[in-house]
Amino acid sequence: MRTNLYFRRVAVIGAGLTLFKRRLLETPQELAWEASKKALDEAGLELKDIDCVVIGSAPDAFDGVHMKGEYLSHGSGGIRKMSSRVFVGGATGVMVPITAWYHVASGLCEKVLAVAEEKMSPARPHPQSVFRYIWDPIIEKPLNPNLIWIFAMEMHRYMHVNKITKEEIALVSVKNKKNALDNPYAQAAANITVDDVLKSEVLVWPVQLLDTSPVSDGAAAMVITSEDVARRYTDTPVWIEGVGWTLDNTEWTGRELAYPRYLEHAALMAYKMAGIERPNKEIDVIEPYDPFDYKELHHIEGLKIAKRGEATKLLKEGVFDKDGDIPSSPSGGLLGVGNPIAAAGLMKTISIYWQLKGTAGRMQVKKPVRTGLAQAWGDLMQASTVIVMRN
Amino acid sequence: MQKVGIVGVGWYGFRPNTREVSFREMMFEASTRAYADAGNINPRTDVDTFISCQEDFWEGIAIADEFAPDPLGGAMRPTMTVTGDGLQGILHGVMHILSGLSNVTVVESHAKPSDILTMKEIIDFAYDPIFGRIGAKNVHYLAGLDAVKYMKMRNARREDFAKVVVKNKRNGLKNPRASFASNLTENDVMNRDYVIYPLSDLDIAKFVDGAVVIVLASEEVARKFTDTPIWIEGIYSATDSTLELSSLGEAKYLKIASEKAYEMAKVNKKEIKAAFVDDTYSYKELQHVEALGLSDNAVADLREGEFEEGGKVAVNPLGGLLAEGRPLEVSGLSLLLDAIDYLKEGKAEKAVVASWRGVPTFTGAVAVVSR
Amino acid sequence: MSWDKVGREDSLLTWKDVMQAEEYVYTVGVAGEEFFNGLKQKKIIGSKCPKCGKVYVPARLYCEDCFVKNDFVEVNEKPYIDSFTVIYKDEEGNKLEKPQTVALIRFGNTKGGILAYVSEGEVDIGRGVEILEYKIPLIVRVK
Amino acid sequence: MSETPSGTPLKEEDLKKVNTVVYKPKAEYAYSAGQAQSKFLLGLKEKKIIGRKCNKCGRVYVPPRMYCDDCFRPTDEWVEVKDEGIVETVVASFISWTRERMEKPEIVGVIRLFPSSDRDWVFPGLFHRICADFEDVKNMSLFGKKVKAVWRENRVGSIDDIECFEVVK
Repeated sequence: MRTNLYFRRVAVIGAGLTLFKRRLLETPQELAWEASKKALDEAGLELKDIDCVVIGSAPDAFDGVHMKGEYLSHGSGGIRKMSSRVFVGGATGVMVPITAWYHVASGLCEKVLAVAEEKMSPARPHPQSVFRYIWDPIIEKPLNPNLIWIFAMEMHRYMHVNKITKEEIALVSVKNKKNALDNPYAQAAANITVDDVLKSEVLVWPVQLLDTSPVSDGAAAMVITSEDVARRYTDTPVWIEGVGWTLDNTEWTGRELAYPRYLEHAALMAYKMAGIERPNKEIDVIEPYDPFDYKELHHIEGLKIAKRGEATKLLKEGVFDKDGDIPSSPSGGLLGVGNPIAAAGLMKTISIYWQLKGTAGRMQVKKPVRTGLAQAWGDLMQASTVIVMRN
Repeated sequence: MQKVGIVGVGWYGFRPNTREVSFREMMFEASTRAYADAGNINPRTDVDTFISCQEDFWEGIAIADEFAPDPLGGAMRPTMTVTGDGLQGILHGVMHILSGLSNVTVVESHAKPSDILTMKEIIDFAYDPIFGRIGAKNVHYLAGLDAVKYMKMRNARREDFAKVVVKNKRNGLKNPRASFASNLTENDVMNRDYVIYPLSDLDIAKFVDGAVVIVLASEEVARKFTDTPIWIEGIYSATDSTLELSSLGEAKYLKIASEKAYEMAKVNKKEIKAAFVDDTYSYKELQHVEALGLSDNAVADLREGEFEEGGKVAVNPLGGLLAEGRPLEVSGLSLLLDAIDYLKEGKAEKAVVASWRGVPTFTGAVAVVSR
Repeated sequence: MSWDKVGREDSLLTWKDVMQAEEYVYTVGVAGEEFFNGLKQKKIIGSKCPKCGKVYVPARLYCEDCFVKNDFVEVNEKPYIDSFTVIYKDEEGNKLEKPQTVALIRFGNTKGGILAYVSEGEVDIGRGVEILEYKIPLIVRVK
Repeated sequence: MSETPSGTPLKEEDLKKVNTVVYKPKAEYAYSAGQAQSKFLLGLKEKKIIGRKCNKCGRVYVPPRMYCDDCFRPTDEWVEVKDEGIVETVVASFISWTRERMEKPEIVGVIRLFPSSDRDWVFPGLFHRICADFEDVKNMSLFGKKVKAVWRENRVGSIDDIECFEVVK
């Protein structure tokens, strides 16, 4: 692995999002186009300037189209170009900009449109039923598992090992849904209290309704280019300086769920590339993956931003608030903005891009920011992708 | 483009049924052989990144990439999945290496169509949900539309397609991976009923189980593994448009991808003496050879035997998919294996490998490989 | 595992199951609304790119080259067969009682086209057709 | 950050007012269990939990595997593990896999099977149902409890041949 000095410099110069909603009229192609068009407009480019397209989308069983990358290519501007889709479960959203990074850094591409889309609403009886098929088909699926079982098992183990209470964990949901009030794309922004969380519908104890992010339709896109293109089109490029991803083995039943070791490996890969030794000191703003409130804390520890079991301590000290030392999920995160799986990870990357560019509007954090991090998570308690950016 | 070396190759299966292994065990078989071929490397320490090529609905598992790392030795390492043909996985692997992210990258793809009980409905599920799923009695109808347009544009006849079938199935007889090789005559093919005009069942490659693992290494590192690496000089992929907006009758995706791949490899098309191109349907071989610019009139060259060994360019001299079967997303790597064997037998200096993702896609990848 | 395999039929199992949601309800999208509402009145609705002038059939929300929003237009260009095929057997090789003729119908010099079943008439590339039923796929008759 | 977010939200009842296409997918499979999982399923039929051991690192895989993903070598021998273990984590589900409410919660969790010890970072674990009531999940008293499998009378060679894991008094 070469350190940062040897890599061609790669920058983000545009980003776009659609609304995140429980149900959208647009087809997946139209959603991909809406987000891609906005990203091109912000970058000041036209489609004919783009030479490669990278697409990210999670299970085909949601949108209801097999080989979904081929179907989405049209809406992502991929026609008559190199266009491919990457897929690492929920971690896909951050894998997309990482893939776009190596498309440019390898020299094969110069101006890449990176698009992530998910439409969960077509599946009946309920999108959650599609998650029955993510398990081992022979050993686990016959138990008719619901997706939330695995999160609840991880959350309960995390609470047990680190002696953390549901009241402390609920603070994350309160923080993120409040941050989302400043986000025009948000689906589940709300002013709630810890009490509201503890009174909400019990889904799979210890997970209750307000501990979770909603099912959503939505798309996100970024324009990622080489250094000389970036300098020609903007005087505030945001550089991709660290990328890292790791998949643990499939045997989630055979390991300590309280600590995401695979995320630690992914983070160290990205930190090594970006030249970061003390993440909790050198990173100004973070967007850790938060499909569930406890997961933000679980990931903050895996990212080495907090010691094991101590994320809640810093949370209660306000370190992760919008005006804290290390603002976490200033966008409102999946809990507040929504969770269209692949697009969710890219939305969080875009949030960091806008923070570093200084154009996050009402979501802009107080402190000056120079280094930001976005992280996504996925598969069977097993995958993490990390991207580090600087302005 | 800076060269990237293929330093290890492993495969398992290429049989209509591989009941004795689960798909994970089949992946482990192929990767064990690839790592031995690369000079007994240990994936846990010697490999930087791992790429798997698979699709959920071929596997019958949602988020099927979960199962990629373990059988490759990629657990707790950077493993990712590209949902595309194995050759697109090689393209991503080349980018990992040229970007400086890795020195050694492993690319894998596997297929178990024998596990799939409703293949027709799953292929139908890939068509546009609003305008493409017309409930046709045979889901390969798009190949029929493409073939008829090709026949008109290049005035090809059914006999020409029969020649391709006979050539490839015969060439496959000497290939250990060719379960469908056979000694047929043109009449045998011409006497078959049409399945979809103008194609008979012999004109369509059957599905086959199989797994292939390829070990890639950067130019400086490649020689540490083997002193006879096969070099990837240029590689690119391209996608046309939707069913009704793509060009029928010609393979524009391969035209675009090959021009870029030749430019990267700085190779003149005339130098290429061996081509391993997708022949999922017999007519596709002719259409693809023209799109690759290896023949201005594929029908005429075919009739004059120019695509046999010793002709202008040997096309699928080891049988292609018609002889080896179509292992879903492994198809591109199956053709790459043939190219590597052919180069290692010293039968050519350079070869072109061209894959297509099959109906209903308009996506293909092209690689220029050399000894 | 390479060295440890059994081949005995009864010690190698398979496990039957499915991977399917019960049903999918797809919305046809913004352009689809215009197209399908037009289809109900036996009209073919396309969309025109304000920048390059290309007309897409069926209507698409955006131009695939210019990537700008299209304007919806009614298409009155003549429908013709761009390509066709005849299905004689299904995937398992069973012969159909009545062969099924599928065609891609394009409209004058517009871009794209619509899949159709040909109910009668001698098909060939370029032949004009008459639309008998306005639905997806179209049902057409060769003129 | 551009101003007017795009996208046309729909409520459930709006679906009746727009054109939709309804499609019934068909995706059926006969998954090949292969060497390891066939052995595991046949074992369950005989009220046995079969694992497989890697002699190099000593790890026991349950369900069994023909390869050790850590050492990257073939695993060596079948090992029958006890149908007893320690509760690693446990939850109570009030919704079915299709999200319908369930009055009586389904209690499921991960059981760390013996031979492993509680200091092992990696261990043979089984995801299964646990026979207990919601109170014991809520007060977390189930964590660390010893449990033993309750086998069904007629077994067919499936993970479902175990009804649940019951707390051993």
